[in-house]
Amino acid sequence: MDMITIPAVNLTPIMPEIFLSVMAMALLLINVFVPSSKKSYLSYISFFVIVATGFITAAGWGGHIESFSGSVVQDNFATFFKLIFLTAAGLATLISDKYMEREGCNHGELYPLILFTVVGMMLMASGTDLMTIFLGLEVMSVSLYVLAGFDRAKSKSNEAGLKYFLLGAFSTGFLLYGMALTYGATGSTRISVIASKVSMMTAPSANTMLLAGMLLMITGFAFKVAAAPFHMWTPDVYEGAPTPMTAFMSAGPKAAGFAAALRILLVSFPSMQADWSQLLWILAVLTMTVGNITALRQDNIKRMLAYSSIAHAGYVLVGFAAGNPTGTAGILFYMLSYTFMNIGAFAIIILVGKKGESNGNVQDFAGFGFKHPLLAVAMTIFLFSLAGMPPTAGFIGKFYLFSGAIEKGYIWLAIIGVLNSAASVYYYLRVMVFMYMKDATEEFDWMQVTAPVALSLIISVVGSLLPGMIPSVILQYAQQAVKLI
Amino acid sequence: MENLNSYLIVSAILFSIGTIGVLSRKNAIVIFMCIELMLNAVNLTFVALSRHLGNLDGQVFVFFVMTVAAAEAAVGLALMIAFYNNKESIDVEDVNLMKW
Amino acid sequence: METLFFLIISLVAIVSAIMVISCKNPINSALSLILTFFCLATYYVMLDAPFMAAVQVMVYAGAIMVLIVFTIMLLNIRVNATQKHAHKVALSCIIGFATLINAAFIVFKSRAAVPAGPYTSNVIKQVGHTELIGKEMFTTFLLPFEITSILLLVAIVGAVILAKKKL
Amino acid sequence: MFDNVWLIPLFPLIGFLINGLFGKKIKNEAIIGGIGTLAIFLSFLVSCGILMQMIGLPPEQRVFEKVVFPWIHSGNFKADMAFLLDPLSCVMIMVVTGVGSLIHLYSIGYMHGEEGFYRFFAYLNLFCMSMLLLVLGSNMLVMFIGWEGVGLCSYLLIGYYFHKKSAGDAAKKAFVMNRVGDFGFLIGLFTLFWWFGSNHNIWTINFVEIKAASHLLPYGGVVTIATLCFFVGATGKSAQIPLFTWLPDAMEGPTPVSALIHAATMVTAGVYMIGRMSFVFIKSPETMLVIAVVGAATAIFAATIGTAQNDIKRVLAYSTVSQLGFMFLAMGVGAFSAGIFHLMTHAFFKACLFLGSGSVIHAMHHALHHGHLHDDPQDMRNMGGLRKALPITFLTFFVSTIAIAGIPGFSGFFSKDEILWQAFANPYHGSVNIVLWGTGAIAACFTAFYMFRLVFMTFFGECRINPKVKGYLHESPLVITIPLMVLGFLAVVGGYIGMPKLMGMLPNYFEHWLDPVFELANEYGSKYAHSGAHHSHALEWGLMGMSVVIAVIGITIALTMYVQNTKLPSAFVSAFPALHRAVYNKWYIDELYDFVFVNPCKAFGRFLWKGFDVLIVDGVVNGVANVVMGFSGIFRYMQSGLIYNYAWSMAFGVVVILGYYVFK
Amino acid sequence: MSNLLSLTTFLPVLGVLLLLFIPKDSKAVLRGVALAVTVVTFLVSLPILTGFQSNAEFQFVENVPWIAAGPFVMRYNVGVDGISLWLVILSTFIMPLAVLSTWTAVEEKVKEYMICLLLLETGMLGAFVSLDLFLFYIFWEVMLIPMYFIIGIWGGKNKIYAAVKFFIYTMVGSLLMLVALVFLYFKGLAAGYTDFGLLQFFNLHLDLSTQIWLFLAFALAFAIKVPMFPLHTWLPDAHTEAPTAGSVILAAILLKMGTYGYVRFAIPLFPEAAHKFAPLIATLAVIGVIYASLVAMVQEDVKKLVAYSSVAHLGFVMLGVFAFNVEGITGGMLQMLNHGVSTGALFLIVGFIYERRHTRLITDFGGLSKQMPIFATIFMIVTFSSIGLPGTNGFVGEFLVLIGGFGSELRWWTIVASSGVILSAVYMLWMFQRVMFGELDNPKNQKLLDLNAREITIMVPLIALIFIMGLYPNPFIEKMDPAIKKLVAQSRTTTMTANAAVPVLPAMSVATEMPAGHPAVAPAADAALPSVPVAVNPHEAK
Repeated sequence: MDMITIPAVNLTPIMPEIFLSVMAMALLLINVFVPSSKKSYLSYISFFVIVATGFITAAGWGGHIESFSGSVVQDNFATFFKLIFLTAAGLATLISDKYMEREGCNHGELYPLILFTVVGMMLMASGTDLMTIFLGLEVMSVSLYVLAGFDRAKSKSNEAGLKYFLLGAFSTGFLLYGMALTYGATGSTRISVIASKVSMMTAPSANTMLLAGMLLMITGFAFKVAAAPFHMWTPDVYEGAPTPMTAFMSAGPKAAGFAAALRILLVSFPSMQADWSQLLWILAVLTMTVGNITALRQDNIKRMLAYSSIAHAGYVLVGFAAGNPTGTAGILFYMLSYTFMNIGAFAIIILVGKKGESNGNVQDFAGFGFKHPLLAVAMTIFLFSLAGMPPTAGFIGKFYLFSGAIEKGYIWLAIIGVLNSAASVYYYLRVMVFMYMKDATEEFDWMQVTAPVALSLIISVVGSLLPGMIPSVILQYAQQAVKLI
Repeated sequence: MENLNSYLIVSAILFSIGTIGVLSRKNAIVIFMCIELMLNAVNLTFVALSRHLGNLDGQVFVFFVMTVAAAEAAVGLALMIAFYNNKESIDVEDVNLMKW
Repeated sequence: METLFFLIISLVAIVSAIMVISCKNPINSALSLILTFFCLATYYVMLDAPFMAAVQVMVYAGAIMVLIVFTIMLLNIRVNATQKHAHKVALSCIIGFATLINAAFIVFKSRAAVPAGPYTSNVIKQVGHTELIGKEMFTTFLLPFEITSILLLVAIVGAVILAKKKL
Repeated sequence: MFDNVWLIPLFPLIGFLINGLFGKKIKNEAIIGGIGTLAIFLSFLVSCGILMQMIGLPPEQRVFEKVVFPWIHSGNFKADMAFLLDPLSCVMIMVVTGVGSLIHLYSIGYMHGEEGFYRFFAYLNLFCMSMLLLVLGSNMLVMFIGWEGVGLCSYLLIGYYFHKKSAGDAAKKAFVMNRVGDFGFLIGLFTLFWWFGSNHNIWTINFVEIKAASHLLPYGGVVTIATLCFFVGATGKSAQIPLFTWLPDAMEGPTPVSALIHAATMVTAGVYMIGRMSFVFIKSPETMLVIAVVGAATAIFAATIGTAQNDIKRVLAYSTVSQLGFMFLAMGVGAFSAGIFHLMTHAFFKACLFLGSGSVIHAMHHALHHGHLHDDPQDMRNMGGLRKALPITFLTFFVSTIAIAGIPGFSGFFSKDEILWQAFANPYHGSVNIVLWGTGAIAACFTAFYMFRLVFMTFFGECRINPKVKGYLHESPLVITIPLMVLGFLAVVGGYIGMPKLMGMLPNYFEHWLDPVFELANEYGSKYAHSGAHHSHALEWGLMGMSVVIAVIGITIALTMYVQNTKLPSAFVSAFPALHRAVYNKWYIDELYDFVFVNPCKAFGRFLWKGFDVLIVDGVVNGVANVVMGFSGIFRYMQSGLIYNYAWSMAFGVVVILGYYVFK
Repeated sequence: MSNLLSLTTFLPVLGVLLLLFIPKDSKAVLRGVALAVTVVTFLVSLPILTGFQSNAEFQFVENVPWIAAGPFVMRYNVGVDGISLWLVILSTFIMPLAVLSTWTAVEEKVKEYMICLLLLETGMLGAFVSLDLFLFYIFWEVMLIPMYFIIGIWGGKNKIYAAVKFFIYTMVGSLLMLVALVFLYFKGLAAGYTDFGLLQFFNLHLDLSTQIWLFLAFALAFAIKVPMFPLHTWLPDAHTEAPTAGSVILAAILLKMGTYGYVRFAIPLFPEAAHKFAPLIATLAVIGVIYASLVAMVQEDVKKLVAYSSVAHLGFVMLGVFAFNVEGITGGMLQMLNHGVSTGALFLIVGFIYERRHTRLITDFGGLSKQMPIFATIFMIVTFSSIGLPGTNGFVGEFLVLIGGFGSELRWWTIVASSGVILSAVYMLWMFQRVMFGELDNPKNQKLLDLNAREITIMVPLIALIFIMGLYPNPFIEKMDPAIKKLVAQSRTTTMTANAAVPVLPAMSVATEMPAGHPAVAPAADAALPSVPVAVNPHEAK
């Protein structure tokens, strides 16, 4: 019997993952020695870890290194997405600390779990093997199940975790089935191999196994990005999960889902674009419409933002359906700006909320605008960015997404998109109506803005505004990132 | 050896049964078991295909799926216990605080 | 002979699977599921994957199911006496059968890739299944294998966080 | 002198600005009135100078255009702020500034003690300026500024007693009716402009240029359309059927206003405009006929109403409408200079009449005020026998009445008779002429009747004013009576410059004067004039005599009814109650308009607002929102919170997607 | 100065930065600074006017790269021509008055209020000077935000409904325009254009069906903003609820965005489609004129009445613009300015009495002339300007619109629209009568104070403009004339080519191609056309 020689592998592509994992484990250990009143330190540490990882990740810009015999790759696409994940995680870390303390569940394990989630997401973005992607997705999901149910003393959080878990596992079944069929049709789980096999087929769409495999994978990712009709978990889970985690979940995993789906579909199935474009076209319309329309009547602001995040998945799907460089670069840009604006908005919600998330309705924002003008202005910026008003990043993002569709010739999709976007304005405006145009019913009692929260807000504001005014740099990076695909 | 399709059909049947279970049962643990059934159906597909194709990727995948199943079981059951601690039930109809 | 065996195993697997979803008592469901798992293990053996069969029995029937049964016992869930919603079952069955029809159609219409891999039945028998799997896992699929470790770690931490009595 | 023509409207403008901006601070009535009067008097002097200069020129050189500054130049359209001096505008500026000066002077006395004294003079000056712009404008647009400007001033002055609702209503009515006319004017302008422009590449609205190009105009056709539109404008401004109802209401304004605007000047703008564009109008026989018919009809129609009114100013107002009808009749039969001539004489005697009535009212008001009585000082039923108390007023009033009634030797006779004769004799309308003439003659009869009725009721008989205050009736001060005397004098002698050739005593200076203006029109007219339209002198004499007889008949009836047998009127009323009611209520024209236009418009507006705007348009908008919201509700309740429902939705999605693609 | 336009546009933003550092309790300082900023902006904008050469070129152009990513290249490309020049000046001119107008009416949240006003100014100016389609769109949308807050925060009773309606209504249209804009860009890209620069797109020859779709999208956005019937219902609400300054700006400037959009974008970009839709748009415009007038007539609320009168006035503008001749478009442009001055002034006036009486119901007033003579005089002048009395600004625009419309294919529409002249007199005078005339019988009205110095200061420039533009409009016309001629040429050349297959009557070329004809050259023209029947008029011929 031969010895199995483990091949020499280039670890560079997964340096961020390795670093993060190691630091996460270290944090787990440190956690043991940190008294429960000092758990803030863990958040600081993990923030610095994330920043450091960001530098490590960014250092890999421009390279294209495959490793682990093609299981993973370091390319601009992955790097861009990794930075998005890190942004989401970093901002989430900053806003977690005080919130968790207020809600009485500041367990130190939170931060390692966030970091592990990021590891999972990174693997999804950089994985070039269905197995890597699947496992990355599972690392992310399992962590998220825990994070959603993190505030275990609270029923809502439990429910969120349980719901997310059961439905997530259910969707995993479909995803896996899809991967299995794809494997069967092409004989490999390597994306590049699948790509070459598919490209050799004369009529890949006629190969039912391949087609079904692709479709099932799409549905699996559609669940992760909360696309209709796989979106129904979203509002409940977002509402129940601890707010910082909601913020994180709304930005990071969604981006990861898109990253993986983009890579699989664009690299492996370019010749079947007619099929998946059509499907995504429909999903985009459904998702946008359902998300926006349902959001109109929500009073709970977390739930409203959950529906809004469904709608945003729909917008991104518009760019995805286009599948051209404009649209896909738009996705990258949009996910980044969405991270800023959405987490920023959640940060404000945290500040306005009271213990036990009791102050989470739109009505509770009454009078906020003039009591705390700076915070309100920040919220206004986030909301306008979400609504896609110039000169915010949200506008440029949507512009590129819809432009991609227009370039592709999907005019009607773009029109439905903009109409949706117009409808969405209503519920964003509604928050502003309460903030500025109604008087406070009671004395405002709000959480102190600590330095980390302030930092997160500043970052979010800058991140929501600046790319809207001078988007060139980020857009060019996004363009480069999607070039490989 | 039976031909590939027989296995795939069995696996499809099992998958469908799992789906029905997920949709129709109310006990969260049973639902989870049904999901496990679905995963196993997929595993069967993987192994059958792997055998058919003559490469072991599928089987390795199955191995990982099992790991995932284990991990999910751990977390999922923990979630159910946490839920049970609050609600004294693991009936999914009691998972109803958040709706609309 | 082999066909007959296959049919019998299939019958058992399917019937036990149906039991899983139809038994009122979760324990019965769990036991039926274990039976299904064993049937699958049998299939794996029939498919020249003895290692997979072993892992199936150990991990699934052994570890996971034990965990599940243990939880069922721990929570001591009373059997829910309320009526099942007939329409709910009916709807689920419709979807289930639709899934099945889809899947069956896919299977019958599909063309799996042409067998091109090196691992024919003979090779497996010569080299040994376990070794081949091991080789694949530690060379080609080294990264996924490593990821599982993180996955399991996360699961452990998560389970602890969620279920431990006092943190 | 010609170059200084811009001074003519400038002086009143300055007067307006001074009084308008600083009048309130000045307070001193003498200064305010002085400034106002002086402003228009200076214009009068300049006008006189211009007239002198123009008389000195040979007839064919009596055209002068002065561009003050470019106004609107856009694309092909070009309108300058420019003035045109020709015999016609000379006549008009003389009338406007002359009569205007007198009325300003009169106003100083009449408006004494009124709260908005300065306002009144400011408006009056503004009016004069507008009117002068109207008559001096060398293109249609400058004319139109004046045209609307006088409308504005009319509005302001009618609404002078703005606290009275009736004044406000009357003012608004006057303006809106004028606007209806303006609408026609504009359309006419557009038609001419674009016809010339697009067919002959002559892009102009300048009278001189149009005149020069008028040979290109066809007979009838587009010209009919354009001229009819212009005529609609004229009916609005000059209170002809169907837009005459505002003028009687306009008597809500102070009496000098009625004299100046609603008798002497503004209301004649329509006549002037037709005269100014006679060379266009004459090219459309149809329009000419319409004008003549409308003029005749208005003349008789208003005259009938005038017979039954008791308000002294209202009688005069209907008389004005009727006289304007005569002028239009003149224009319609191609007797342009006769029409203008009547315009001028009418300005004299009607201004005098109005001012005289003002003087009466002034005295009445004064007296009633002393007695703290609230009787209507304008109701003739409260008057009677005033000739003793107001001798000068009576004298001038009486002279003017004779003039308007058409008694030979007075100005009205010359002008009106000329019109009637030409209506009969002019060759354009064939057999319709006799009808026109007949109508005019009957209207003249009515005129004589109601005017003398007015005189008799006011100045003769016994004094019906409350005896308590009889002693307080006094003649007005000099500042009021001087204008009366001057105008009365003019009412007597003003006609001699236009004495018919027939009488042979004097040449018809007036017609000769205007000849250069109307020459071309007459030339065009001769193209379609009916041949053999030469009538004998005997016929002319006969008709002249007949019109005198008619006037005398009218006077006699009035004399019988209101002096000799004062029971007759009430007997007449009780004999024909319906007729009287109809006449007294102005044939219910106002009510008809309310019923046909005003109320439906309001109702329709209300329907559009409440019914269409709010219910349908906004309803659709809000409806879309509500539908979306409704869907929101549905989608929301699909979110049941139950895991198996969610899973079902997912599985359903998978099945549908797979099914669609697999079985496709 | 080469960056004069940028300076003008962004000065208010600098002002905002300044305001941020002023404590919110020192209201007088805040107001003063805001006023100073707007005045300075106005002064800075004056050199644009004085330095403007009367030609058809864009001037004061600044063109620097801004965004370049993927297929898109956007540039910061600004400039003015005769069409936008006056609107820029109008905006900077109105703003100080708007700031002054709510000097005392807005007592709360002064700082935020002023910030909103200044941001709004930047948005408006930016939209007027943008020569890059994308940049235009950005400014176009940015404008909404401060206006939304102005209505929503400082508005009346029903402010929220009005604000949200305003925002979403406008948004729907403009987003569709965005789609069209991107589509257009890709068309341009295919034709070898490299950026969003507006001017190059004028040369893009699109096929008719594409033009129609694009035109519809643009037209919808602009029609909502104008607003044209039946998309007008947001306007009465927004106007009624907005504070005075909001109404003034909305009426005076914001609505002009719509008509400006047609003139600058929709027509020259899609001339053939514009021609095709001219009858439809003219119909809507005319319906708007009549309809809004009738509805205005029966309004009970002064402000709503003025709002509906806005709809009517802008109907005239649209009619003029779609006459496609120099007169009509000049009239439309002038009417835009006039409407800005007159209706702005009307809203100020309504604001004055609202501030005193806190009601706008016509029935609550009556006889104010007695108590407030200065106010009455000013009100009357403005009323007549709004009616379009010759000698005031309102006339010139309206007249040119009508004469232009009459000479175009829209003759019958014009005739119908002309009756709006009558209706405007009816509703304005009736309102004026009910408010100002009559007995001063309401005791609350008997103590009203006449306008104070501040209010007179606000009105004097407007009154002056009313007369200047009415009596001497030529300087205004001269500046815009070359640009309008160019626009007419742009909208015509393609039509001519489109109609090239159809034999053209000889008279047509005379009618359409001759430059400003002078009577002096007329005889030659007649000689060529001896006794041509009436139907030679090309417009009649159709």
